Amino acid sequence: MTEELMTEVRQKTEVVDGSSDEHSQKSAKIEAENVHAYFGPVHALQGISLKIHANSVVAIIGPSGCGKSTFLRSINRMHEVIPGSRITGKILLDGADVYSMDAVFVRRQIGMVFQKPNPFPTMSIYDNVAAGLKMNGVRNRKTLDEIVEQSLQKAALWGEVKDSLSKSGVSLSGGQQQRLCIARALAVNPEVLLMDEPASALDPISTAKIEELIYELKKSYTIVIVTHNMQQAARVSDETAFFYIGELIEFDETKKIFTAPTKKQTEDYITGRFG
Amino acid sequence: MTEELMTEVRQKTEVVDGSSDEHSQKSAKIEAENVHAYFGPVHALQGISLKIHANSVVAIIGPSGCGKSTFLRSINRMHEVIPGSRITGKILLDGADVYSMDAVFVRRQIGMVFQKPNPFPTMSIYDNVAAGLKMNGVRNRKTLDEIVEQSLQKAALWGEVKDSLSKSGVSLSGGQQQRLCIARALAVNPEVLLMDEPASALDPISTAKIEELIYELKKSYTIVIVTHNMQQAARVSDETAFFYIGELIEFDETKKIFTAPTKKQTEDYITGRFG
Amino acid sequence: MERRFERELESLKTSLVKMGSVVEQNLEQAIQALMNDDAQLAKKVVEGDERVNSLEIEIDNAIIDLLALQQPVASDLRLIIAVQKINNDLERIGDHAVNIAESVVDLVKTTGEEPLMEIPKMAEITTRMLRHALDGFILLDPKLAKTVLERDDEIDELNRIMTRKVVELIKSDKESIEGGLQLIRISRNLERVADLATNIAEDVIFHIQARVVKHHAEKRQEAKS
Amino acid sequence: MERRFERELESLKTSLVKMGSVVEQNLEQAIQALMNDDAQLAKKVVEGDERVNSLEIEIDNAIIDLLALQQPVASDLRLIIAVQKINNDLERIGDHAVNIAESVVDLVKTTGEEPLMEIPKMAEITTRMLRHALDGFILLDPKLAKTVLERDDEIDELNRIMTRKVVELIKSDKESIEGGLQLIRISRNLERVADLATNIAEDVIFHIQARVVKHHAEKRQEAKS
Amino acid sequence: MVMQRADNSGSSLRFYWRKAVSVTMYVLSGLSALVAIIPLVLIFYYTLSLGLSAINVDFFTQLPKPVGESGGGLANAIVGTLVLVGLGSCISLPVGIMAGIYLSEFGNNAFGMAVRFLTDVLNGVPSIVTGVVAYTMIVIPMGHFSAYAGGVALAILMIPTITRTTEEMLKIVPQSYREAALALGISHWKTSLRIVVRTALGGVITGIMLAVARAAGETAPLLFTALNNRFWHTSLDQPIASLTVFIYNYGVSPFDDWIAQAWAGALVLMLMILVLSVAVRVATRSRFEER
Amino acid sequence: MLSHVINESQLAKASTGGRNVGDLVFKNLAMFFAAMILVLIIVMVVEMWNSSALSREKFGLSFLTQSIWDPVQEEYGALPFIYGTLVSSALALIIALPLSLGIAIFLSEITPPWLERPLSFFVELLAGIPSIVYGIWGFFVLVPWIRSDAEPLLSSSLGFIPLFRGAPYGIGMLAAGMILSIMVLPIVSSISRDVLKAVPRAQKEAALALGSTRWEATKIALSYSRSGIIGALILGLGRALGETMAVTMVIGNRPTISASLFEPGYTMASVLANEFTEATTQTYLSALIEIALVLFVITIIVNSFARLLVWSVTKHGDAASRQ
Ligand SMILES: Nc1ncnc2c1ncn2[C@@H]1O[C@H](COP(=O)(O)OP(=O)(O)OP(=O)(O)O)[C@@H](O)[C@H]1O
Ligand SMILES: Nc1ncnc2c1ncn2[C@@H]1O[C@H](COP(=O)(O)OP(=O)(O)OP(=O)(O)O)[C@@H](O)[C@H]1O
Ligand SMILES: [Mg+2]
Ligand SMILES: [Mg+2]
Ligand SMILES: O=P([O-])([O-])[O-]
Repeated sequence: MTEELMTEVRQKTEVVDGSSDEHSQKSAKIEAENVHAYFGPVHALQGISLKIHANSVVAIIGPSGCGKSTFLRSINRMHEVIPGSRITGKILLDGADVYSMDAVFVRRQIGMVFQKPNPFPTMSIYDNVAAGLKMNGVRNRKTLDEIVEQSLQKAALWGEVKDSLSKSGVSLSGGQQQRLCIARALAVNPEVLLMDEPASALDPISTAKIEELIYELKKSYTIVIVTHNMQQAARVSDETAFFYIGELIEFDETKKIFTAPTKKQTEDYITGRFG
Repeated sequence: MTEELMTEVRQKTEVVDGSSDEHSQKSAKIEAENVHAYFGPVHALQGISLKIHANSVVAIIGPSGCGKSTFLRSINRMHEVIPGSRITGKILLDGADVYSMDAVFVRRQIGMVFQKPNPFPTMSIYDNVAAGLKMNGVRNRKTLDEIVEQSLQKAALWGEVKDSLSKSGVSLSGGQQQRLCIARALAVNPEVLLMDEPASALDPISTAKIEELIYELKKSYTIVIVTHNMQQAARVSDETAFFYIGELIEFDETKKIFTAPTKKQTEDYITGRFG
Repeated sequence: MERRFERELESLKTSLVKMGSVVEQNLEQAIQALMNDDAQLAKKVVEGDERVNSLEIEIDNAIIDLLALQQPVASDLRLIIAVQKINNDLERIGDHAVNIAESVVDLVKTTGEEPLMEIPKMAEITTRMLRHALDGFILLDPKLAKTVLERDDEIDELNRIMTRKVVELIKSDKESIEGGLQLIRISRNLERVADLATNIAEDVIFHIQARVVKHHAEKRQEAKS
Repeated sequence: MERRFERELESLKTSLVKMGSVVEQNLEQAIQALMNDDAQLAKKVVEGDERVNSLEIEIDNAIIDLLALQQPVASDLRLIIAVQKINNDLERIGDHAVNIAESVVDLVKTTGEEPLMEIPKMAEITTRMLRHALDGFILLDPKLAKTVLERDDEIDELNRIMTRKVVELIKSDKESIEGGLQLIRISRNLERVADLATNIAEDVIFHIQARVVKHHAEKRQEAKS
Repeated sequence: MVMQRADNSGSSLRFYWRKAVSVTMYVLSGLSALVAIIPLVLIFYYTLSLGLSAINVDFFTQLPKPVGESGGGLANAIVGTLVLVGLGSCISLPVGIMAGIYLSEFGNNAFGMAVRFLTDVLNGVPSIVTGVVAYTMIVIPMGHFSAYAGGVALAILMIPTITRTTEEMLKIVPQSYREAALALGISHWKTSLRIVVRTALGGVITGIMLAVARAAGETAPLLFTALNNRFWHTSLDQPIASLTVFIYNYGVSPFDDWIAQAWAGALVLMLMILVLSVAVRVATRSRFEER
Repeated sequence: MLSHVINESQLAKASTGGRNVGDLVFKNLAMFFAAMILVLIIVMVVEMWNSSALSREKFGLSFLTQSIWDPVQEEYGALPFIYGTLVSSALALIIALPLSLGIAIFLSEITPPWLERPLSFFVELLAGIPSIVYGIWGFFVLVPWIRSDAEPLLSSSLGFIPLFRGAPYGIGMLAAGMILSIMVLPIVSSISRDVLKAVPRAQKEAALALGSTRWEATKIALSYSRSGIIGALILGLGRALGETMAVTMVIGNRPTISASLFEPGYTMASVLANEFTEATTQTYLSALIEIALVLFVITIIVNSFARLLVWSVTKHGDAASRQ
């Protein structure tokens, strides 16, 4: 784009590539420093460093198996849940290394939404949203009521379910279920929201709703979204990271990535000239 | 578009809407006449009439549950496989009503590819492709070899699997499996190919391959594809049908639908202003 | 919940309307400078073109971003294409306004006090055409846009008359040659502005009705078929 | 397996190259007609514009279809945008060729036998600029395109010289007024063609290097920062 | 074209043959269903028709009468069966469920594999062998038959069923629920118990019911552990009566009324198992299960 | 605002206080119970090994090859029991397999939904009938029928085969095989039905869409679910091998090996049931416990073999279940 734009971009985002180890002194909500992740012998992430700023939406794109999900899961320490997994490097949340905190604490700060909507099937809509709070000892009914309503409202679902809070979560449509899962994640009051292909199981109308929701949520949360759908990355994100075989190839303002990417591999991938 | 284009469109496709019962005398590969389909009490298709010309790709789009799959499955009589289903109206294949032929025979003429790749897991790649022929009593090894190779070649898979024909079909990647399923359908030499969201379970690279394949196959087959992905419909099809709650709202050249649809509902749907 | 894309489209339209009003203003000021022999104002117009150019780039970039990030189709796509073309045409109108303003500066420099002949009339019609074309865009009113198409011939005719009169003038008074050439230039520029206003009107109609009316495409296509 | 979209892009490029060569030919023929006082050839050029207009619409439609159906991004999108702009510019060059041809017809009609002064030189530079701009597109050669940008000032200067000379001429010979006006007109048209060739070169650079060089955007941005 | 040839070879004769095979095979499967169902219906029929006649109030309230006297009932055997199964459940439920949780949630290692394999082996061990084991482990050291020995024998039978069904049911719970819970900042053990086990509860209970039903119907392991008792038991370390042993003893006896009581016992046993499984299933059905 | 509903300190407490200890305790507790199963089996083997010492020392391997079982002479050979166990179980499977598959196909592919549910319920009910009930039913109903109808019919039509020769006793190997087959039928057929129903619709539809007949589509489904069906069969075999009471009541309980299925036989489980409480001498008891040990070992062998079999057919099947 224009030089003006490019200057802006340079000021706003540090274009950090995998190998560099310099970092600007600017604070970031999440900062990955030379993250390597393994599944037994599989070296799934090979030194990822990037910075994610508060209240921005970062999209992670890349071909299947390039490590998008692994990176996402290394942020809230869900990677270590998988047997045989290992991770090195640093992930900083507001400057503090998540790997030196308690994992449960980290996951309360960094919520997660999965590919397939997965409301707890034995719980009502209300209980699904309240689950995280209840299991951490919040019992006060009034407090719960308030948080449940607020979370559902933020997830743009309140209007649709407010009269059927005691119905099962799985009685909702796919798109509603996914918003329920978002509400569930919001209820424990995280600061960051990780989403692993949150709309890939949904029809276009529900997908549009989720995308719009992401745009709304960005006002209060920092969002990292993995998506297979390049158009989706283009539509929802402020910045886009392109991963390829465990490495971060390019990370830049989304506009830049989709109009004039710097790396040939990025260009080839987004224009469909890949593989 | 230009008037020129519009005139062309008018000449090439009959814009038939659900309620009209006039049909031009031009021959069509497949012709639906006032098709109604039911699942028990559910009236899933409410009088669909349209014509599909030979060697064209027709995309069917529409919101979830609008009857896209049902229409597709009524063409090769797979609708009746579902218990409690019922259908009225006519589906003509080359002018002959498929519902007055034997279903097994019809399905040989009209192949089908499903949403999730479903190779037979107990069979090798070779046997998967040969399955339809073997059932029909083709035993001659040489004939089988030839057809298997041809079909795999048409499905743009031969190069990737020719050295591992005896490996299991499910050992392939998702995208390869889907092309294997296409090869399997082609092996029995159908004239029409129905595809129900054939790429929705695949990553973008495999999806691009399938789309390209559809474009190639159109030279020898008539293809009807259901897709949730509007961009996909735009990319692959010659004509597009928009379904809504069991009715055909608009059916026209794809270019027309995506640049200047006639009906407000179509416009709203493809521009994402729906629901 | 209004969609983000729709908001972005709205803001694109707003930018174009702004661009339109800036260009319109520049044109009007150029004409006013001409009427009042106001070199000061004319210079202001010339300098104001910077603004028009940067607005054009801004809108162009916004369009590329929308195309790259939002995959518009149907009426959305037509709107964006129309905005792109109108944007381009407005920038050219801006250039013509600058040309007129430059002529004004030259005219003021030359001693002669030539009559403006048909120019006031042309200026009036042209500015009205531009305003109608832009209003057609804002109000999505194809009828308004169509009125623009009808007046183009009138301007062409006035331009021809102008040229003839200036030739007469120069023949009768050799000294008026510089001034006469400037008048012809101004007249030609106004004629071009009218053409561009016509283009804008055509793009508005394309956006609204999904028909290409440019180069009288319709008539030509009909003739062919 | 080459992708369908890539084939379509290729064919779009081919159409544009064709459009370019038709326009180039029209321009050259107009100039040739001027040199040889060939009213016949000039008329041919005027009629040939029909072809240019319909090619322009064709390419424009192809672009809208590509945008609507293929959701291009990055270099693909830049290519399409560049093609769209170049297409537009080529059509305008075509119009200027027509203008020149019309002037030729008028010149032939007028009795006088004016000297062409700087026009042959201008014509030569302008056609070379156009050819380089188009070659820059075909060969994806930004250097070639940049050479075009450099020559624009030269043409502007020649145009100024022309105007001055014609004014002198008319002052010395009142009867040469019609012919002189036509000469000015031709010169102005050539100057516009050079501007448009410059635009094309800018679009080529945009396509290749993803930078907007229009309105000397780079320099301006630098000055600002 | 090759394709053409292939098509022609699918002649109409071949086509009708395929249709005929299809119909024939389906008829055969229907017939086999019929053939298999006959003895099963007969069993029900006999149990009902022969057992019903011996069922009366006495049957449920009286002790068995000595040889030669008619009447009496199997009250002590009914209670005995409940006691034995209860004892077996008390031992097998905690072991089986916790072991099942271990195998499903943590058992992805060599130890887990070993436990899994041996649990399968234990599942296949004939019930008579568990009787033998309980005999050598408990009866011999204690010096006499006892309800405890019977309970242990039944528990050994129940453990593998409970363990493996618990494991399988927990494994069916999609990984995504565990991850969803963990990602909400819920600790591992709460996730296991309150999300995973809760979600699979229906299946786990079905497994328990299968085990209970099987234990209630077992005879062989009781023959030389709990033995039998014609009287009300006084303590759990004494021999105790059970329905199945009574049925065995009475069923092969030469006395008609004993035989009738055996059938009646069989009927009662079957009904108990039936009622138990239906009741538990209804009681534990998640209010959301019907979808 | 909500943000302080769960304040940091509360969180930290909930996490560091609750999690580490809770998770650790929970995991170790679960492991302890899992280990109990391991211990249980080891204890079982050790107990049986020790208690059978007398017999093992006295007879050695000949215990497995000797056919004489004479408590009076203190001569113990287990061969007739091993033979009886294996033959009766094999017979049961041979009869039950086709019938079970037939039922499973009938239930999963043919029956309309309204009929399928009650039929399935019925079959499941049968799986819950105590074996002793089968025993008395076999004794009172099946055996008389075999004596009066089945055996005469078989010997007159298939008498040229040694298997079907001899006097119609009713009681005997054939009765044992038949009652066992009836008993394993519900297990095998209900599991087979479940695995058939679990075959993805897409598999059957893929076949149908290729132009297969309904039976051909069913064959695809059968092939898809073969590992599950083998699993069901193994479960059935397990039940047949260890089945005690019903067999005891109909097999005749005579330790002989004869070619004819009409002759009485004896199984390992039956001899334990019949003679354990009567074992008067240490050697007698020890020999019986050694039979239990042998039965246990056979169980292990069958289980391992079954695993191998399932594993070998699911080399693709595993991939299939992943797809
Ligand atoms: N549980 C696992 N065990 C072993 N390897 C794994 C596991 N999960 C992922 N991998 C490997 O790690 C690499 C990265 O996987 P990851 O799931 O992060 O990819 P992805 O980019 O999210 O792909 P997709 O788009 O298919 O979700 C891949 O090569 C994959 O094979
Ligand atoms: N097996 C079934 N039994 C009852 N109703 C059904 C069944 N299958 C589909 N329907 C109903 O028929 C209607 C059309 O379904 P269909 O599957 O054709 O929709 P679709 O357009 O393909 O939707 P999707 O995009 O979700 O695949 C829906 O309302 C659906 O609920
Ligand atoms: Mg992933
Ligand atoms: Mg569908
Ligand atoms: O071994 P049984 O099932 O007959 O007790």
